[in-house]
Amino acid sequence: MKKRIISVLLSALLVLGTFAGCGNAATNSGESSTKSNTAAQTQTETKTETKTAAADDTIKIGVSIWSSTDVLGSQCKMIIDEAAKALGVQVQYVDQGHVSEKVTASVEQLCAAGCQGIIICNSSDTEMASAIKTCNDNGVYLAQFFRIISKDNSADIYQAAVDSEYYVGAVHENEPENGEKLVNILLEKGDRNIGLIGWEQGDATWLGRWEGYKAGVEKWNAAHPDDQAVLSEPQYAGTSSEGGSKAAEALMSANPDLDALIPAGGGGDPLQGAIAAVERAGKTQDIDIVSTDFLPDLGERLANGSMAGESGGHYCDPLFAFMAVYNAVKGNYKDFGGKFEDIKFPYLYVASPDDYVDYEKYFVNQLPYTAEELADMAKLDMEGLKAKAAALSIEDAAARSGK
Amino acid sequence: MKKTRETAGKKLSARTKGYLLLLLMVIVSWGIFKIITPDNFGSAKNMLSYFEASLLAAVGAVGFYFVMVMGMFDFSIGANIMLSAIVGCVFANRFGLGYLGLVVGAIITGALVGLLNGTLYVKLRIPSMIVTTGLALIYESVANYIAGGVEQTLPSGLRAFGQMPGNLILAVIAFAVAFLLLNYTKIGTYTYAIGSNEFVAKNMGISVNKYKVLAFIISGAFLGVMAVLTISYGSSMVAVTGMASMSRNFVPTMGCFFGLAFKKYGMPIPAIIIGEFVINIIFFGFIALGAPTAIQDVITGFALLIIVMLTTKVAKGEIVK
Amino acid sequence: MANTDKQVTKDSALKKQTIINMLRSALPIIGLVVVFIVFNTLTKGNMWTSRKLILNQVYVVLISTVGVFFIMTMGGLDFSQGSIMGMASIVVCMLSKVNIVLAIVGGVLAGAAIGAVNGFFYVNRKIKSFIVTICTMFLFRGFIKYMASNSPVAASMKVYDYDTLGIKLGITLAVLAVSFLVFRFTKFGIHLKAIGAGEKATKFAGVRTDRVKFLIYVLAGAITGLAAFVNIVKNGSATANVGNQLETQILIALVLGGMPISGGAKVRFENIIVGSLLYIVLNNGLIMMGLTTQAMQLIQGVIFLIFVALFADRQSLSVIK
Amino acid sequence: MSEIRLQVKNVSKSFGITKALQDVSFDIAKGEIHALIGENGSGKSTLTNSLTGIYQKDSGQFILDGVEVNPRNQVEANNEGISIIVQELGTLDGLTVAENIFLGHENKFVKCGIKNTGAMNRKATELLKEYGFERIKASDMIEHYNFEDRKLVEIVKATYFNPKIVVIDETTTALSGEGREELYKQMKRIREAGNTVIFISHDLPEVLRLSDTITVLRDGVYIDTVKSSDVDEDGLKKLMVGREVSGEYYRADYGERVSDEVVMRVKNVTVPGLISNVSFDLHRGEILGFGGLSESGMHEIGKACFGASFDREGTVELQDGTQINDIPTAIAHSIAYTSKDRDNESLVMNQSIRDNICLPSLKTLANKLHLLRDGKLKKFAQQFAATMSTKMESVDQFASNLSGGNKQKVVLARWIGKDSDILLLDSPTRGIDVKVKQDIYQLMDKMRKEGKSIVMISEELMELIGMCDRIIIMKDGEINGEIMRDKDMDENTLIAKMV
Repeated sequence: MKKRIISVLLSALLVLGTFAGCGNAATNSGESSTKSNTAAQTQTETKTETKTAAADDTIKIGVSIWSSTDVLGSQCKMIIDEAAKALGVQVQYVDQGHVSEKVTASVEQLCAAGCQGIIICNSSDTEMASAIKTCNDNGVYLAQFFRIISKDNSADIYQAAVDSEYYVGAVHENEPENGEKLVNILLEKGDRNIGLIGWEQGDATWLGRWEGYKAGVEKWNAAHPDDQAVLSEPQYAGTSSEGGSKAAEALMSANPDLDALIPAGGGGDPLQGAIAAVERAGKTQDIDIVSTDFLPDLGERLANGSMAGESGGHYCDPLFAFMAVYNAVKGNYKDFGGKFEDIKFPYLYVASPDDYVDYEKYFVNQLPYTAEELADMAKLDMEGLKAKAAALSIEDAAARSGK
Repeated sequence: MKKTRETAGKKLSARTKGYLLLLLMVIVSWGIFKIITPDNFGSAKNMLSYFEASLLAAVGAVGFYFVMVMGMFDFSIGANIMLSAIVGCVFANRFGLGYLGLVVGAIITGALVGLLNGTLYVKLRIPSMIVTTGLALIYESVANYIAGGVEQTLPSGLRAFGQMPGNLILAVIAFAVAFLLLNYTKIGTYTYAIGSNEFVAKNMGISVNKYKVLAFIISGAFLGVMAVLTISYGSSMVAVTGMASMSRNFVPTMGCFFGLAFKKYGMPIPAIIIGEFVINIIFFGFIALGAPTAIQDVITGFALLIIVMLTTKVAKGEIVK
Repeated sequence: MANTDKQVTKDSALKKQTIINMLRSALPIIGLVVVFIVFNTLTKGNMWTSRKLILNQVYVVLISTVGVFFIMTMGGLDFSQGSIMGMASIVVCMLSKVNIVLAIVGGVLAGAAIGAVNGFFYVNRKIKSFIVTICTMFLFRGFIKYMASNSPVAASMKVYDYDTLGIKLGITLAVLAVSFLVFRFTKFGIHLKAIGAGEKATKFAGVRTDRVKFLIYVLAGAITGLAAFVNIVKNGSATANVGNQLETQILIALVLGGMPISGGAKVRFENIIVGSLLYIVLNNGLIMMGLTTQAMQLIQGVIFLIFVALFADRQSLSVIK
Repeated sequence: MSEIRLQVKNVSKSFGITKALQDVSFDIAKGEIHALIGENGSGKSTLTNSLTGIYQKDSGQFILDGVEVNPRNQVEANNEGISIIVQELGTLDGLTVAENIFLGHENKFVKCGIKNTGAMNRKATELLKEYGFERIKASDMIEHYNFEDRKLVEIVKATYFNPKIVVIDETTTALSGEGREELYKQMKRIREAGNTVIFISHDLPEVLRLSDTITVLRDGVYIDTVKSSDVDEDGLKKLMVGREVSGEYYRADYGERVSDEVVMRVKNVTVPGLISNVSFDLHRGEILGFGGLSESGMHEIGKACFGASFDREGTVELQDGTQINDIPTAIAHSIAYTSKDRDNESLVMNQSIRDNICLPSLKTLANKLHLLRDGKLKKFAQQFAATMSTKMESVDQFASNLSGGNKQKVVLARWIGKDSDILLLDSPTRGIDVKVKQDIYQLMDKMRKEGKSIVMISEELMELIGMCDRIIIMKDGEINGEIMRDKDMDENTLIAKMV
């Protein structure tokens, strides 16, 4: 009995001790991080004064990503690691699986781990409110990739981002546009019965693409009242291939004259599964598939017609967020207060085997940027960076490696 | 002795009753959707594809049943499937062992995982639920190291087990083996004996621990087969981390609940197979209706709860944990 | 004969065991301190200096662990915690647009309601608690996905005003203090332990065991519902997988804290605090070490198993399932 | 003296503090039915369980036909030619009748790993036919048969391979007339085959009728072995109890008037399948005994009066008119109950003695704010553990570490602490050594004098006769007679009503 009370007290003490600690930490925010992080120090003491440049090797940049181990995730990791190597900075990954509480926690974990900059792929805008707060408190620069805070849907958070001294900006694709493009590829091919396969309910990217698909179909229907196209209710496949397979089969059996499938994404596996299902059903020729995840054997698939088109290459997206944050930490980019850097990232579209040959050459077999190019990229100013991002295309990559 | 004659009489039909019950479930679930959406649901061809889809989980469930009957649990199912599938794929692809590599690799891996689960559980004397939770973490990361963050894709040449008749053959073999083990070997007898009363079983000279480990190995091997079917069906497998593999646990577990519920009818394995089938009928039915996937989960979960409820009779004063 | 067998071993080793037990009850705390010190040295004090950030992650887990702690004390299990958190979060978000107080109440009620569902099937229908809660987990996850299909359920911006240390810490400490008082200094605690240690005898000692069991599930739901508020205050919206795998985190946390899975007399309130802290410290520590995801998870799994192997209380379990 | 089959040599076995067997030695001959008798806790079952490998003896030897045997489990025992039919259920759910019969002996049906179920079922069916149990189907799940038939299956399981020794441990009490005759037939058959039956029973007439030789144990000590032809029941009784029934042991007084004040009135209580239409009154300061065979339903009476039995019909009413329908009400109105199944129903095994004693009294121990203080609980527990002179290290010790007697003391301490006025004691001295028994008897006497009322349910006629003001005999779930306290009452009058 006695030892029990003692142990209770012990642990209670421990908690209170730490709580007390953070109690005073709360009073002057960031005090905690300053010790660990010279770069942020000057910042936190006098918020407005721009920070002194930090030596590269002391720079540590955190990456909060849904998963650094799945297909898309590991590609992102690949290119970021490449850049980090080129610039000689440390990178720290945290997988948060797009679970809100884990997303916000990941920011805290990365700040705690002493990162001076963080790039994040969040799952819902609202998480950014807490993320930005944490970063402000700890004087850590923050940029989004694959995501952007919606200006109209969550205006206040957008404002918070704008006002923040530390929120750098967002690199993002124009998902609706992307969706629309893909749908159009199908419509052009004469498909009218389109099955839709999503991966995660409510995922921001997915919602964006879905919007695009719908818009595309609506426009078409408006334009061709006599020749209507229908888009199915989305089936959700999760991120597993058999999920994709099952969803595809379900759609096919539910709608016998289905002639197109859009496995919207989810890291490539659902697409794989969907294709497998279509092959099983022997409908390879009847059903066109478009998607936003690239396949290892896309070339042959485009040739044999099991794939109608692809948009992708977006695994380079985090690279630009990374560069932006890196420069912010270096002190090259300044005065983010009242600014919102919006870096648009173009999708690469592959609709024919020849397109794919190049894509494979410059985006699969090698990274689109060499170490030197990455180093140079780091020297660009914000506008330059934006331009660079916007410029990225198969041709661009080809040209560069050509020279 | 009139009483016993009655009970004996009642029981004679027990097995048949079980089958009738299952058949009823199939017909009802089929009927409902057939009525609502006659045109795009429930044709013989559809039913077959529903059944195919249900095979995967059924195979895993049948194996997992051995563990469940003994009253133990396993949270590493998902991780096991993932790991086995990836290893199998690596054997088939990288080492170019083809089908042999795929099947053997997966099954061996599965069995090894089972062995590890079982041994740690028996040796450390920690509840299986806990051990397997911890091990699931480890399996996931191991799988990831093997896969190297790249999805393991099965070339279309090696996907015979993803479609008729390959998947059916493999599944049927698996079911047959399970049936054999359960009804025609000591293992089956002892599995039930241990599940029923460990102490009496001990006194009968059954080395309880040995058979517990064995159950885990069997379960693991079957999950290996499930892995083969899964990757052949979906054609690729990615090594997720952060307990994401847990999401694969539910469906086979559901099948097992069916099995346990119908144990008293003396026909668990058919119950598992048909149970998974019914679940799939409902699933596809809802898609035919165009209902959002989420609602399907709700219905499935609910249906399962009801079925378990109806098949467990409330014994007064019984202690349930 | 089970008991008598145990008795023999017990009595002979009684002396030794009392010491071991004393040690065991202290071990988690020692473990926590050690791990904490280790990481601090490894990260050159980084961990201590950023304790605020680390603690910011502990609240939700800490609060919701309390409920599960009660459930496990009486030998039950609850895997629906994640879904409870999810549903409650959604309710909180919706109501927060009306009025914050209402939101808090709503969240708590929503949690309690789901708890009641669990309790009903578990207590009245005598279905094993883990079967019930696995089903409800799936069921309500479906609801959550449905609610969040077209966009995350966003809360009003007002909630962010409550994202202050005072409130989060306040709620957490309040929950801890109250539950500690109740568990440690009222008959409630003794009843729970007794149910865990021997339900039948407890019933015969005049405890309305069924009522208690039901109420505990409701309570656990309610507590998690409260945690949902803290969660939303921080995240501002509920996405499709809000609260995903909370149950696993809780389980791991409690086990790390030295909680005997079978509940009973050997549980200690500090299991909650120590466990949750240990869990969070471990996570952050490993991240600070700059390890890759796979490596982190591998280490986590191993440490988890080691801790379990050390703490697991094997005496009070006649049969380990 | 025919030749020796089994020699028991200096066998000892103890469970923790209690010495269940102390240096027991005796011989058992071939081709005889050898009865083993003694009061509960005298070590009969412990001995046979050690012989058949269910327990491991601490020391001593069993020598079977001149060879020492030391089986580690029943299967090994079977291979030695020893089998047992246990008191409680020995068949396993989830298995078929055949599987149960051959559990542990599958190998003779296994060819290259495959078990030939067909052959097994055929063999089992043959056996069942042979025994005349055709109605039991070998391929059926055992759950589908009732206790009676499952016992018959056990008989087959234990005897089909005609073992040298068959132990039959208190099986008869569980069986109806028909089943019992069946068993007797088998026993005789075994004897004819020149093998030996070790027969444990409380039913002395049965013992005298069937057995050739009788060995008496008392409190784990060997007393004597006699030819059943040379003794009568009284003789056996004396050997079993070991002393003339004396004042110090049971209560001394006779002819005391019991007050007419009724504290509990039980009206037409029926529990389906167990007891039917039982009615009686319990008076202030009375010790009311219930006797009968263990399956007579008497054990349910305690539960019924305590509000613990399920779908009970009829009423249990207290003086003040309160109806007792659930346990909490019962306890609230100061009714106490100690179960025959002490380890499961009376004590929370893996819980401290402290909590076990305090459990029902927590309400009164709590202060105005419903808060409890450890110190207070501890003091409370220690106080009443002391009044019962419980042997223990501290009240923080787990109940599971105590000997049977001390467990019972803790249970009683709990109810004394609650200061209950009506005590329902089911087999209060079951498996308890003489010393503790005496304490308990004296305690009961003391309580009686304090005007508390006691219902004592027991299978031990001697203690009923010794302690009760009134004894009600149960038979087949119904009251079959009532006997008032009387100096020269002997158990024959009771037994007459019991069987």
